[in-house]
Amino acid sequence: MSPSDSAAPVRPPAARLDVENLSLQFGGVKALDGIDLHVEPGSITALIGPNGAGKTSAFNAISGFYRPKTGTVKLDGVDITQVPARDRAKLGLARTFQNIALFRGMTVLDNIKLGRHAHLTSGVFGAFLYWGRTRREEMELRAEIERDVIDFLELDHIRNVPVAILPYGLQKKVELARALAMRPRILMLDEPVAGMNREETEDMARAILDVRDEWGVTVLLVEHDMGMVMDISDHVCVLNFGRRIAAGSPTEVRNDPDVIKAYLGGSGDPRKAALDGAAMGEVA
Amino acid sequence: MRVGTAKQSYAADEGLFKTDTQKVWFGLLLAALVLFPLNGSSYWMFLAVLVMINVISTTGLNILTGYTGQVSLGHAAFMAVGAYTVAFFDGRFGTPVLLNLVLAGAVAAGIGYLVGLPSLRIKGLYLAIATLAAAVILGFIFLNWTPVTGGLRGLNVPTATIAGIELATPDRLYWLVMPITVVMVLAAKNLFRTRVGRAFIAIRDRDISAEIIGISLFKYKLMSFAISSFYAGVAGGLWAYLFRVVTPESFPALASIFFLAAVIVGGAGTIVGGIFGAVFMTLIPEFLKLSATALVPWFPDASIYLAPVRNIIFGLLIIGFLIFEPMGLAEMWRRTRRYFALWPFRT
Amino acid sequence: MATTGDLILEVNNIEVVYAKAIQALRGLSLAVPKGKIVALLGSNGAGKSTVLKAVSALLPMENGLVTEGRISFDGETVEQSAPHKLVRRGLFHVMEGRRIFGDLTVEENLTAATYALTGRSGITPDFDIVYRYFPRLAERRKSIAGYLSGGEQQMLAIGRALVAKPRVILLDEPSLGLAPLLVEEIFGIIARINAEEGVSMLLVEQNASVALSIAHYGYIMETGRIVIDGPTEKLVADRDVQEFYLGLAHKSYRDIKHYKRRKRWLS
Amino acid sequence: MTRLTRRAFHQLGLGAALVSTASGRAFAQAPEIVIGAANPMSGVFAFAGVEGFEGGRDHFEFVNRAGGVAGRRIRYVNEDSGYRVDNAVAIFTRITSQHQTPVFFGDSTGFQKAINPELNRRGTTVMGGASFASEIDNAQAFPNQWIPGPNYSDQMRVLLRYIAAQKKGASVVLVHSDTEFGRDPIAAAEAEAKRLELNVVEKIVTQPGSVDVSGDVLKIRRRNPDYVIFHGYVLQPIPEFMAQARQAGMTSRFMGTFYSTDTVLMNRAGAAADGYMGVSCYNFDATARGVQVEAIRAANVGKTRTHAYYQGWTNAMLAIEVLRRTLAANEELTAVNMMKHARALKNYDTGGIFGVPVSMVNNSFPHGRVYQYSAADKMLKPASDWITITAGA
Amino acid sequence: MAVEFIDIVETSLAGIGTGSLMALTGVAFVIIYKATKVINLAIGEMLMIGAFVFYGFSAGLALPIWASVPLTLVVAALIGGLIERTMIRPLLKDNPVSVFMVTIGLTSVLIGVVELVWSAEPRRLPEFLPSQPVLLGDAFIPSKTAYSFVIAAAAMAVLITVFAFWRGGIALRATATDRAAASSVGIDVPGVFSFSWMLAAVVAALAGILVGSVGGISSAMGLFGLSVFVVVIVGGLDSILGALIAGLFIGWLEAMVGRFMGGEFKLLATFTILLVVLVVRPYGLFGTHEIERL
Repeated sequence: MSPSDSAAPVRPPAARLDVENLSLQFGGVKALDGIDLHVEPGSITALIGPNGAGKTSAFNAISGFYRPKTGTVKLDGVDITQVPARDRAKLGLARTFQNIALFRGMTVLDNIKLGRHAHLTSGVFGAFLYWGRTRREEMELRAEIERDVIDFLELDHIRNVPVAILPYGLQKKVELARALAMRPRILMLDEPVAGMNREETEDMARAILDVRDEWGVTVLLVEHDMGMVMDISDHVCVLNFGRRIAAGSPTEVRNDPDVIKAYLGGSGDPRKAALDGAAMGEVA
Repeated sequence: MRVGTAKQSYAADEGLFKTDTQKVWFGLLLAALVLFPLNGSSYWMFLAVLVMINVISTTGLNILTGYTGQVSLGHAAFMAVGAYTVAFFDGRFGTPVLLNLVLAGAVAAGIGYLVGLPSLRIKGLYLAIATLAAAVILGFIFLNWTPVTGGLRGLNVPTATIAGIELATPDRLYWLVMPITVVMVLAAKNLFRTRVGRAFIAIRDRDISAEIIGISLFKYKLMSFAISSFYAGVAGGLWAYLFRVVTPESFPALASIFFLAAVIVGGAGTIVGGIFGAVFMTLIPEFLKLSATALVPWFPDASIYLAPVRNIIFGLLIIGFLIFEPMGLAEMWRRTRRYFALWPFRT
Repeated sequence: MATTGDLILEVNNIEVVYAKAIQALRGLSLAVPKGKIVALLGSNGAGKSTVLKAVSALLPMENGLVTEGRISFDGETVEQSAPHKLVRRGLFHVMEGRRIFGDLTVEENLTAATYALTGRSGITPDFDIVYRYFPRLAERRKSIAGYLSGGEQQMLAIGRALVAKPRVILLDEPSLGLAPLLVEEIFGIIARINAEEGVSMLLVEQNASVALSIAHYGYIMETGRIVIDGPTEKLVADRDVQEFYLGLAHKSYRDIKHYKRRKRWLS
Repeated sequence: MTRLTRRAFHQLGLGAALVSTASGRAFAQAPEIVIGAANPMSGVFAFAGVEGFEGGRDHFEFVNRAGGVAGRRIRYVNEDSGYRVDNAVAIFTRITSQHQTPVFFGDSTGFQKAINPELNRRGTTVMGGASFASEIDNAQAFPNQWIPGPNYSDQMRVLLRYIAAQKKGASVVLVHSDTEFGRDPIAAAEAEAKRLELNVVEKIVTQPGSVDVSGDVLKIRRRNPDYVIFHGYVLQPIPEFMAQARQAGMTSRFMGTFYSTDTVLMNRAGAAADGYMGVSCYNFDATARGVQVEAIRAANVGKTRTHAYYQGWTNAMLAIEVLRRTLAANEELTAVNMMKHARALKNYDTGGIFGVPVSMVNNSFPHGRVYQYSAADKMLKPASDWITITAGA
Repeated sequence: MAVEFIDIVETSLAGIGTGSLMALTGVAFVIIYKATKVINLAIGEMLMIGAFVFYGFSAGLALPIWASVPLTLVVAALIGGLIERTMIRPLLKDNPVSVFMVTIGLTSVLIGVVELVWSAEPRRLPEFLPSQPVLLGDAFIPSKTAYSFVIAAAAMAVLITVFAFWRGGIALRATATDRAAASSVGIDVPGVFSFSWMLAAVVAALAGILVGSVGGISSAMGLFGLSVFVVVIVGGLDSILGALIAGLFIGWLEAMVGRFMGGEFKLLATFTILLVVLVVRPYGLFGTHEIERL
């Protein structure tokens, strides 16, 4: 028997996310300043912006790690702003991290299993005995993960390897796998291709598209790689200095003058400007 | 790399022992445990019982510190709670031994749960110090709650009696302690095959992302404290049956450090490491003492001068392991096994 | 590009491994000629900062190790050197994220940098040069550095380098988190320092356009190795560079083909 | 580099293991009598443990030189307990499992209480010990143990009776440590003081390991009691306490029980300890006569020995006496037989160790005498006659 | 029993005297923590070994005080450097719990060394402080308490002045803030580590001499470190000012509790305070609150 011969994965419906007027402060410094963001069910939406623009802060506020100063986060129209981070997982909100947040001491398989933690029910006494319901539950979990996640993302050859010794690209993929094991309705990916070469990036881009298509999940991602973002997203939102400066289809955003300015800085030549300034300084 | 033992089902891959070799080894170990009393020396039996009590307690601390990443400097105080519980119930009401041991674990677990509460706000070494403070406060209670704890005089513990058989000597107590130890160690091993154990490790490795994937830090940190204290409580209860007297001075602060050292020397975060650590740390002072005795014919005062040397060696062992073998004896054992697995073809 | 004698810094085919397991650089080489600014560009996580840490010997502090290759500063190898000794020899690393001492005042930060002058006779600490390039720091010399704005902190980080009178400065992402105008100002000053003080620079940047605007020569790296290099003019004209690093069009990721899935067995 | 040092580290471990396994060989079994002991050779009580061990050792050498007991030599097997109960239990178990051990010397109240059920169960070993705990002085609960002197409560009674004889209605402060040892005789002392119409004006409890006494001196300075009695210390804070009390203008006399009165330590303290009074059952009088005291002097030329040494010697002497009487009666060396002879010790002449003939009452020998330390002569000088505590008197 | 005002004053002064020694030892602890982020559980034993070394010079070799004290401090510095070099530095990159455990092992080693060389017997240091009691108005202060307070206060004043004005103080603070950045500006970070351990050992040894002169010395005197531990947690692990204030406070508290409730409540009181502070302000009263970020 082959592990992948079973029924199709359980597919919860894709979720809609609405963020309104989100603000966040760190000791007086405004990290986010009234962000609006609307993510359609089943879309791939990208959040982009230069370093320090507030993308990750927005992510953390949406996933419940930071408590926003103002604003609301709604999942399918339900206000979840006050819901603690760990309970958002149960609602179908899964995410990955910019600096990989896997459990380094555990194997790939255990990491992925952990994604399903909130959906399991067995308690501590069952765990000691490893009998009856606990045993059944663990077996089902294993079968399901093998079928839906490990096969899907082609991680079978490394399932028993401790994550700490995997290369960066694979770690990113394991983190995606863990997020998928959470049976997400909306998947939030924080810089999924950072540090990857072209080939690895292609692989990940493909995986993200497949996840959306086959799992029917809404995807929200933060990414630096403009090329990839513009290619695979349906909708792009641009942040700069904690504010939203543009939103729309990739083509619209690409041609937005504010976006070009934010990314490319001024149009002048700093060296020339500086040397001129110096010369003027000497005169003055 | 081991040449593949291909498995036919996930159940086999999720098994307690993943290979036949492991099963054989476990069988041999059980046989050794059953046959051990044939050695006939009550001294060795005493040591064996003490070692196994320490194995239970160290495994408990390993669950908390090695697997969940919460350092505790108060572990011995939970053992004391267990010991007092047994002394109180057996001495006062004459309740059955196994019930007393379960009560010992349960009371210790309850108190462990309370002591774990600060872990929700404080972390790492600050938490370690909070547990130290808790241990000091528990010590004060042992000393002053005279109606229950017997105050400074402590409590005497009746002989453990099961089905009319008095387990008065280590030789007999062995048959109570050994099965309990085996069961509790296997239970701990099972724990880490399930979601509960995985949640513990997740909290150790990265508590923030554990929270994000839906693990309640509140619930699992406290659960880890409670389980760890349960083990300590049962170990303390058995300790009470072995020594038959419990006083406020039975479990000094130093004993907590002993268990922490056992976890580290054995290898934190592996069940086998906890066992190695407990065995090693319990036997090392005995071996050193034997060494000192052996030197007496040449140095009549050896026992005087080697006493401080024992302290020094004890400390150097902790330091040495941390510097040179931070993964502990468990890692040395793994290397040895790998070496012999490949033996004729060395790499 | 230049003969060895003209090179202040030479990185030859190095490999870097973190935590004994994760390979970060694979056979990377680059060179910095005396008196020039060399830009090292690449995406997040490509290993740019690792190159700088390898050069300044700060890698071991992050559990990294140069396993292969050779790095020489002014003709002498740096691998066995302690980082503070390198600084005292004139190689100064302005680290990513500025890394100023937040509890210390501006002046104390500069004083800390005078340790770079230890063992170099005849050089007296000169804070005025810092205040000349960054007059704003002069006004705030008694302020606690942690309360400075991001731009001022970056100025202070570069100011510390000035106090150290280095022969080469490694600059890691000086534009990080700064407003475009400020980026321009700071890069302008960097260019001035290079021109007036004759300090060579190895500049790591994500913001390719601003980096290439002041650099003389550029390298572009991906996952631990150099993929393209050349004088700035050549790079800016390069189609690939335009495509990938300056944000212009390229082949779509949507068109990547699926690999066929196989059935798999437990191992 | 790391690999090399790691190897060295492993070799170190291997070496230690080899040394260990080479040891533990039992020596040829002669018709010896083995007497076991757990003494604290390290830790806070090492000062007493080492002395106690040497006292026992010297006595057995003395006996062996004279041909042993009924022709059988004594073999004394001692191990360091570190003053820890579990260590001591392990030592007891090992020594008794390797040798037939009719007599074993315990190191502490904790251990002697812990091992008591086992002693009673076995009925093969009797125990003398370093503990003077009042609780152990109970022939019903501790039928197989003896105390080589008066228990702590009786020591207090000796001091209080001396005080009552010196000054009627004197005011007394009790200072004791917060340990089982320290709290042992306090209730009995208060009762005795009441009976003697002495006035206990303050009780001070100190933390074990606490070294700063200035607060405690302040506490009693204004009361300026006639007597201050220390109990439960290994001397450490006492000279300092006295020095500070003198500076503070107090005129009290300072006293202490057995372990709080140690000649060697007081010699080290010097002038600060001058005038300190302590109770002891042993005869430190340099002119004392008797076989045993003379043997002690012969074994320790030029050395000053302490209470603990005398206690070790006395335990050994009592053990030998009990063994001799049991063997002489041609009885088996069981606990019952041995204790029968022990309890038969009435008006026993201790060869000068005690100044008076002693009798075993319950498990102890309730005789004592107050000594005063003279810093000039570096010795304890008798300050009272021998006082015997009899029930109710 | 009526509590007299003078009683409270005297007890407070005595407590502050002891507290100054806790504060001094706390400062030694903080110096190590600031520079190397190591929680040194062996601080009490470092104090002990300092006291014994002083005993060795002053009583063993019968050297005069003016020679014994500097010699002790020099030896203490060497010991501190040796500990840092051989036991701490190899582990600095590892997780802080390992280093913490090393200091526990160190505790055992130091006690063993002292017992090996000097045996476990308690001893008294030669008298070197004036024995005239000090009277503050009506309040009586034991002479050793008074003089050790003065010496401890002077030592702390010197330390604080040095850290404020000497360039090395800046190096230490810079290293404390950011090791890599300190290294990058040319500060010899390993050198700073060694120096901080040596300095801490010197300060601890000075405290040891004072503590020993008040209450005698023994291999168990490291227990003093337990109270110091409470002091630094309450004050904040990285705050010298915190150690100062918390030291005086804990010393005062212990004295008051000992005087008016009984000695058995001292540890209970301090550890309860410790627990409360840990839960309410986990980083101590004056410690730096490190913001945790993703």
